[in-house]
Amino acid sequence: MGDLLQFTLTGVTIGSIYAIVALGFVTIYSVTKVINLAQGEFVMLGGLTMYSLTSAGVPYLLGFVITIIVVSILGWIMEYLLIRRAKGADPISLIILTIGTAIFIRGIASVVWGKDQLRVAPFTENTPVNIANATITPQAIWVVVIMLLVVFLLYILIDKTMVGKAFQASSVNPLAARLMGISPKRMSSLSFTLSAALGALAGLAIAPIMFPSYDMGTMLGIKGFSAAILGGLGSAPGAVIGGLLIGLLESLGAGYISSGMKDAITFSAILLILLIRPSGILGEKSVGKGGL
Amino acid sequence: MLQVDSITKRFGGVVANSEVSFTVEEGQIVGLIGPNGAGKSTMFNMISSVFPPTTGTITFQGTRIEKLPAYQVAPLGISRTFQNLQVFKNMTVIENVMVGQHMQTKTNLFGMASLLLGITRKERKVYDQAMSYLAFFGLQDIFDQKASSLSLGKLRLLEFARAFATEPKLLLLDEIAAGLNHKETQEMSALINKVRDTGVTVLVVEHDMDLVMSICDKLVVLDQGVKIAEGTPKEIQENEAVITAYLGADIDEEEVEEEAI
Amino acid sequence: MKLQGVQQTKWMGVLVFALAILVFPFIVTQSFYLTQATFAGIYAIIAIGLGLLMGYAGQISLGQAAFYGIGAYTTSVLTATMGWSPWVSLPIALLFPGLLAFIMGYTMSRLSGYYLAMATLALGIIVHTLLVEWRGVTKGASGFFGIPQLNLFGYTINQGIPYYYLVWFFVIIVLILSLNIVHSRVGRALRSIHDSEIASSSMGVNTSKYKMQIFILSAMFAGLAGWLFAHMSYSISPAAFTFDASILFLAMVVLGGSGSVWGALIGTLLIRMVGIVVHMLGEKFPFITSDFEHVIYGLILMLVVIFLPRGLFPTVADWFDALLTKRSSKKSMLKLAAKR
Amino acid sequence: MRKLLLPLLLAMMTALFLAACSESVEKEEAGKAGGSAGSGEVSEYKIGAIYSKTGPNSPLGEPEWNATKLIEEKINSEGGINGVPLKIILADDESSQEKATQEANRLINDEKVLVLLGSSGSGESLAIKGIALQQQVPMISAAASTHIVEPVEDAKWVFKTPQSDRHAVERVYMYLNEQGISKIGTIIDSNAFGSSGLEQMEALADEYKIEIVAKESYNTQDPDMSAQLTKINGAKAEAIVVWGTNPGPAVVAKNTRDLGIDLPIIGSHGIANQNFITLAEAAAEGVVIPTGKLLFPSQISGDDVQFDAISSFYKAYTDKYSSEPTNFGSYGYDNIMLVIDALKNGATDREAIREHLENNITNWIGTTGVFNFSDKDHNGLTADSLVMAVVKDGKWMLLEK
Amino acid sequence: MNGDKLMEVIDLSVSYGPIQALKGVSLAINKGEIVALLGANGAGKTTLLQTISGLLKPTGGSIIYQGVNIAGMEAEKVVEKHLVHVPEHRQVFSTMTVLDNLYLGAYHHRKKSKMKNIEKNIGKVFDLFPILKDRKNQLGGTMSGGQQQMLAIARGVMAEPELLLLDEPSLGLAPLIAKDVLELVRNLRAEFGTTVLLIEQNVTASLKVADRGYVISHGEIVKSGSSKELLNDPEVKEAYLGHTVN
Repeated sequence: MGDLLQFTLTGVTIGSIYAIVALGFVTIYSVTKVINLAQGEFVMLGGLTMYSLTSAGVPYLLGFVITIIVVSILGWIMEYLLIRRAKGADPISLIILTIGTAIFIRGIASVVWGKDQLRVAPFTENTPVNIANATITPQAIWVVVIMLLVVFLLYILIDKTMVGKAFQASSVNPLAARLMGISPKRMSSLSFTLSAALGALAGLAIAPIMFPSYDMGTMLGIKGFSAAILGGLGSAPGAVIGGLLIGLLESLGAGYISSGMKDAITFSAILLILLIRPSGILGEKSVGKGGL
Repeated sequence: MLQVDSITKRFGGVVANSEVSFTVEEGQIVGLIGPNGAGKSTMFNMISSVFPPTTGTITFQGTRIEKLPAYQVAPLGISRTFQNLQVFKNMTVIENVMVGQHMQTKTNLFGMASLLLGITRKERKVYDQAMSYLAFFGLQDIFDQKASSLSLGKLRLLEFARAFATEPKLLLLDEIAAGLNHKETQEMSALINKVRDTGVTVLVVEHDMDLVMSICDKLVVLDQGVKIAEGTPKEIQENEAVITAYLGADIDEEEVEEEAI
Repeated sequence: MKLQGVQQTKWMGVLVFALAILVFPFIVTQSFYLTQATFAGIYAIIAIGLGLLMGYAGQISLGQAAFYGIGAYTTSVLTATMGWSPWVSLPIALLFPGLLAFIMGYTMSRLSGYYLAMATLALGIIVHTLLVEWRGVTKGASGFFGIPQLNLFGYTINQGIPYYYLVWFFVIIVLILSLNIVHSRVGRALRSIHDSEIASSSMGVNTSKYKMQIFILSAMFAGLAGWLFAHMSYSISPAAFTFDASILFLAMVVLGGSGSVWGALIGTLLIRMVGIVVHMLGEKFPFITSDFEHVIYGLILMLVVIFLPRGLFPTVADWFDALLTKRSSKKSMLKLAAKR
Repeated sequence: MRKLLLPLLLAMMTALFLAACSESVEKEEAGKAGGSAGSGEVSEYKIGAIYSKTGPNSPLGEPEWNATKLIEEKINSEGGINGVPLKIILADDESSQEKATQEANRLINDEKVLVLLGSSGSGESLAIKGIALQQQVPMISAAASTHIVEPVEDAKWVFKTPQSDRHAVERVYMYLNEQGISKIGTIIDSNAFGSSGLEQMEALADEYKIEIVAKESYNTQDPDMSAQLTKINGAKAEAIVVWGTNPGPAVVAKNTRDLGIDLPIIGSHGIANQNFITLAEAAAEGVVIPTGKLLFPSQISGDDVQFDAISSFYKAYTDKYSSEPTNFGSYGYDNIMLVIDALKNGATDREAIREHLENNITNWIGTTGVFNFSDKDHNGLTADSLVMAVVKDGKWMLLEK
Repeated sequence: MNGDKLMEVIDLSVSYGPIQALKGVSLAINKGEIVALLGANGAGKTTLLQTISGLLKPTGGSIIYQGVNIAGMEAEKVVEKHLVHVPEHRQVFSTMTVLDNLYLGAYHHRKKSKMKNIEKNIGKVFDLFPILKDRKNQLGGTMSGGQQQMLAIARGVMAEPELLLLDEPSLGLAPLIAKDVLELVRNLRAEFGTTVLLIEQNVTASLKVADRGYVISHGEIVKSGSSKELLNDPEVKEAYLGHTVN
């Protein structure tokens, strides 16, 4: 029983990381219909930028803020220099474009930060907490808290502010959105910036848990993408469910079946779910043309 | 030949077609007309199996076709053109027509792969046949041009030729004259008649009333998803409901209570 | 027989290419470049298959390395563990990837777009995990070793010139097969799917059947490449069949142009050359490490998608066409007139 | 029209290739002039070394690369071997089997080297092994896997200097026996290093009366291993053996302590470096590993037979480079020193060098250990060449018996 | 015809690829007028509206609105000038609520006017379309065609238009509601002084509402005049129903 709780806690922690990354995918996808496979690279940049700042003696909180700003700007640049110029390309090309960007960013990062894993201090004192025979570290709690916070803030932003409505609008019906004075281009920029900020936040949260290095983005990108797909592209609650599900599948799979096979188990489960629900758990059902 | 029986189609909360029925007899040219938003294209897409109706049946020569995928409807002898031009633009004119002849030969992928000697006699036959189709539509001079380089008029002809190359029994023409000038439209009318004379039944959706009125044997008029009239062109032009649909009645005088949608 | 206005295999091109392949070892005698060229050939086989899949069936595969790996491991196990002749294991090394593709394609037929990409990605990861974990058969992550070499009429096909010719012999076969497919009735149908799926299905083209067939074929090509790779190497390991490898195959196709068989081939060669150039620069300037290779791959992918969305080969081909048409338009007009 | 285009493109590509090659052609000419592969008058001894200077194995390859360069310079500044200068061609395989294959072919066929050294990783070494056997070139690997030299009938031309993972496992098991621990839980990196460690742990378990009660693994980039560790703890293991290179073992150490599991943690020689301690911080304290002695030259006693070799190499290395040589530096050092031994003794062609290595290397003192090659053993080491180390106050310390 | 010119379209041409949809169209709208644009399907009416609102780029000609040439200006900029286009086929945000749709209508002056002003406008809109108030939390796409049309117009009104381009507002509406919609157009002018350019299928009804009309055919203006003149013109009928069959 204690084991089950431990596996669950671990699964939720890992799942929360995937969920934040997946929310980054969703933020961009729901506005621009682009899948940004460089999302994991934003996470990596978040962790490594924080490392540089803290080792340069920048106060923790300030470093936190600067990291998010720096990575957000990179996200904006990516949209402005690349995505905007490839608008209208088919999905295959867009996937390849973002993969290219990811490889490029990773290459640059390996030159800038080297290839060693680096250590970033946890947010707070990191003495583990004991809950009924299972333990969880404060940093892991932070990860879950940040995930919930991100979900909450995204909810507020999307559902309660004009910008959020504009996000949705330009995704649902770009033509009508333009007639309302919403510039899809600016929304696209904004979504990349926001999503990069989310990535940076994820990077900050997990840097103290897993030692960040230039190549951490690939794995996180793949898992985040999987979570977003599993949840149903474009659905934020879906991304969270997908992320947590993958985290739990991994940790329960490792715990009860085989740790070596955990990826195979997880991805087989994803395939199975897609077989039953070809557009993910909360995938968007096509609403039709909304009239003729 | 074609029997459309109480077809209804909904998209989300919107009803595009409601309980529409009509028939097309062999050898006729039938026109499907109606003001904008009447549900003509939706009906057309259902007949050519782009999507299935919500309820109702479509029968073609005794076969129920409303639930078949498009590639299975084509072999039964139904072919169509597209309003928004779906030519294969990266292919040449003759290649477009040769795709139209797809059903007339049978070789699978692996069989084709193993033909190390290149073109077979079959391919030559298809090619010659395609050439004759092009000649029929007056496109023989531009057979080797890329479709993307053609003018609108030629593109419409090409779509027509491609659909004709499937050797259909029923040909569906979706706004085949849209965007054409007067002279081109007249030529198109002549072509449609010529095609009918080869024994092909034709169903047209058309905005150009001159064209419709001059070639059709029978017209079916839709308005707001409902069939409001059916008859010869002359009958239709004099039909009050049709005039109202197109020009609008004076609603101050005519209190209509029905909730249309 | 020449059918004007119809895309046909340019046998002259294939011939010239085959000749170039034939003489290459006589011009470039260093073993290093020969090995590079041999690997290029193996990858070209995968890239051509992937190019068919992307350019003609309009599908993306983020897990092509899985089929490559299955091909390589199938033959390794059959020959090294079970003692079969490599020539007998060849059909099995093609069959297994094809079968997996069939199952995959069949069960996943409801998926499309990004969801399909996800499925292929998952397949790649699952297969890679199995190669690592199924230690009883695959010998695990440290790799399978002791794979026998190929023998032909009593001669061992060693790495170097013999294996180079063997690999490129298969490349030429794959090339001809692919060109035949592309320039046949089926190829036309596939090209038409790419332009307008709705129109081609209304011409009676069974689009999903053809997509499935191409998927299977591309998996079999990858299996062939795996077979060639395994019998060239003494050992293989799962490290060669990762997500990164799948991405590299994608890069080759995108660079060359996915809508053209030649494009995939040329893309492969270009990507290999980038590697060589970086390597050479690295010898002169020590600060240029293999990391730059990745930076450049990334850069190429970005630039190609933005500036040459159709890939290098079709774009360049069109430039040449335009150039030649301009120059020879008068000539050909005269010719046409003469014909009539 | 395209008919014309194709040959044109091809011609362009061929030209490019030719341009690319011209440089190496010159090199090859020079190599031929040296004629090092033949007998008779020689102007230099050409040795090829393939190490993974970049890529995931770079922590291994970099010190090996540096050590090799160091020795080349030293020998040549001393006037070469019997008056003949040594020329070592270093190649980087970027931790990829494919690159290793290409480089091996280049070094053997284009550069006509006498001996092939490397590579750093087991996978790369196995890939090269095939070529060395085909081309009959002696090869000395710097990688761990026992499969590189076993079975020895299939490894006629292949030797290796690092302790095999078998030795490392034996050493760990010896330590466990000393400590009275018999039930272990293993957690390995699912890469080649980890799985080959597990293979040996399984193979040797009976001999040392060790019971493996849980076998877990992780992927190098996994963020958390709590699930696996919980399982090991639940299986009543008395110690955790983690087989991997950074960062996995650091995460394992941290997770173990965070979970409140106070089982002893035994690592592999893969984390015999300071970075492990930097990453794992406090959780690293008390972690025990088997290692070569080069990890802490200052702690080796003066009467150790290897003392001179280790301390002189350590000094030369740290003088020239600002980093530690680590155990991997010692493999690089021993590899090239073995070749030099052969050359000094008049074995100057491929066959003779192989013969010399197999028959004349007895009680040969290297930095890794004392080697005894024979036609039955192409590794020539015993588990005794390894010592146990423990993390104490943020430093690796020799664990006294 | 004696008010200030609010907008003047001069010699406007537009092409879609090989199709020339507008061939030098010129027309003018005075402040406070309601102008109907008549013509058969495919004549170029919608194209004209889309070009004015910036959705399409003209290949030639100019659009002078309040003294400024807005031809080729981005649609999202045009709406900031209070030139609002309610497009054909409703184009409501189908997966968003009615209320959100309305808020988005006011998007372009989210900063200038306080939310209070927007709330006030929403109140007014609800007065005009009571059904929207009842369904304010329903998703746009789940409503009937007629309700969606009302939502689309209401959303346009939220943008506080000075010139409103209405593309077939009564399309798919029951006649009674269609009548309401057209009456609403008059109310808008009465209340806000909104100028309206209207495309309407129902020729008779729209000419009753409009002051003037233009007839467009094959991308060219073929006739213009006061509503009364056009109502009795046989050519108008012919433009819709084709030449009389003999």
